[in-house]
Amino acid sequence: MTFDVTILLFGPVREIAGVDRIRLNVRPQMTSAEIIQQIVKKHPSLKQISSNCVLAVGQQYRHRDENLYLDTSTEIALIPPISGG
Amino acid sequence: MTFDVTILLFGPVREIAGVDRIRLNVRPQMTSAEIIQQIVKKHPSLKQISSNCVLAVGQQYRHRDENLYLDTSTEIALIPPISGG
Amino acid sequence: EIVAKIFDKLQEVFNDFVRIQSDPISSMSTEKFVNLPNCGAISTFIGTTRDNFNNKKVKLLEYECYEAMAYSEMKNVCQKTREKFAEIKRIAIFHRIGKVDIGEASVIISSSSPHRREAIEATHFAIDILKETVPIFKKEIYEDGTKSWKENAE
Amino acid sequence: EIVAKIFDKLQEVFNDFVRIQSDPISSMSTEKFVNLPNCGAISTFIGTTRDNFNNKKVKLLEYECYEAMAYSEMKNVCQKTREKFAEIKRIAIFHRIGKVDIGEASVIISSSSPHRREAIEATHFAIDILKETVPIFKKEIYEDGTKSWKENAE
Repeated sequence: MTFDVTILLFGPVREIAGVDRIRLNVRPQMTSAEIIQQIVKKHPSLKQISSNCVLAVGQQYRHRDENLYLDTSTEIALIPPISGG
Repeated sequence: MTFDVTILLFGPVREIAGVDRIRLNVRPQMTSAEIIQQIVKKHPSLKQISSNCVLAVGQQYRHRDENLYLDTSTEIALIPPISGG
Repeated sequence: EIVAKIFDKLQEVFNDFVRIQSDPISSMSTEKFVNLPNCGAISTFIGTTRDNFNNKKVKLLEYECYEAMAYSEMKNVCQKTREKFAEIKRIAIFHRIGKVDIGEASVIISSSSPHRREAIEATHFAIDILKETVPIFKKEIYEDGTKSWKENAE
Repeated sequence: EIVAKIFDKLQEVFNDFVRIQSDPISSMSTEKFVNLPNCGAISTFIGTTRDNFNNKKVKLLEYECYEAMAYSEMKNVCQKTREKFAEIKRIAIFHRIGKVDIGEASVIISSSSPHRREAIEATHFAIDILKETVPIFKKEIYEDGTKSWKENAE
């Protein structure tokens, strides 16, 4: 079973992709690393920056090897290096 | 040879003495400790607080055993514990 | 246990003030919020836009953020600061987004405590944690027309 | 040698701002003075009047000072701070004298530098040195009518 989720993009990731959100087909259980891989597959321009990015799911940072339990309403964001302050 | 100088008093020292300056007869060369002793002799009410005081001569803090060279215009102050900030 | 949790929640609700806005931010607001009669010390940090980076002239900065998560991470900054500095009474964190001109404030943090050491160290700690955790993204726009997304040093 | 001395003097004249006044003091003034285009960080410390001391209710504070020497020692605070934190661009130290009500500021110090650590540590250092060296005297007046001259802890 697969379904679509929305991935939010910010800062340089948004600029490189040229959009501020993308739709991605996912399985209900995936690791953070797998999702980032899927994103890069769909948007190859994000390949280089993706190694410096981290995934936020439900507005929480997730480790690369963390198992994520997703549904269609899960809020996911690809977070580039932060530079607030 | 002796002459009179003015000693400025502040805070609790001023309150205890009841005046904000006193005149003191001094020699041209004295230590800081000797001057404090003279002040206490003239104003015995300052005896207790004087051990927590320090002398400023020419607007500079002076060690108790420092030799001071005075003239009639030398600015001297008996400084109680400070509490700025 | 439950009472402690309720207390922590109230603490957050009433004593932490976090804000993200595109209008200018001012330390008057953060300091007014943290100032309490039982506090003797307020420490404020202001991050301002510098006119240079590696000898390049900076014209202006542009900030964007993942707003919902940035708010939640700013609240986490307050909570972590309280955990480390128990004496802290109030914390205010304001971050500006959008265009920020040279010399203008992009972030302001104020904290208050009965004594000075805690307030100073807490504000220092809070700005360090904010720079490590809050999803805000800064682009420097240089006089020569080039641009660069920044990355906070570890 | 002479050039260095002249430079130090100019530094003092233009980049250190010390002030003692009986009117209220505000961080707007200190921060406006220290804010420079080549600085990315401003750190401010505000000492305010607390409403209690050892469980006694404080009604107000009264400050007096040895004004000429207090000015000279406040300038020394700036100089010592610069010696320890070479990155610091500007320092402002305002101290209020006379009656200061609960919650009002008695002292405000701001410093600025290109990066945050130096500004924060310099302001911390400056308030510590001020409390050790500047001849200012504080009397706490309690709700019960008693009074007490204070002494800064070592």
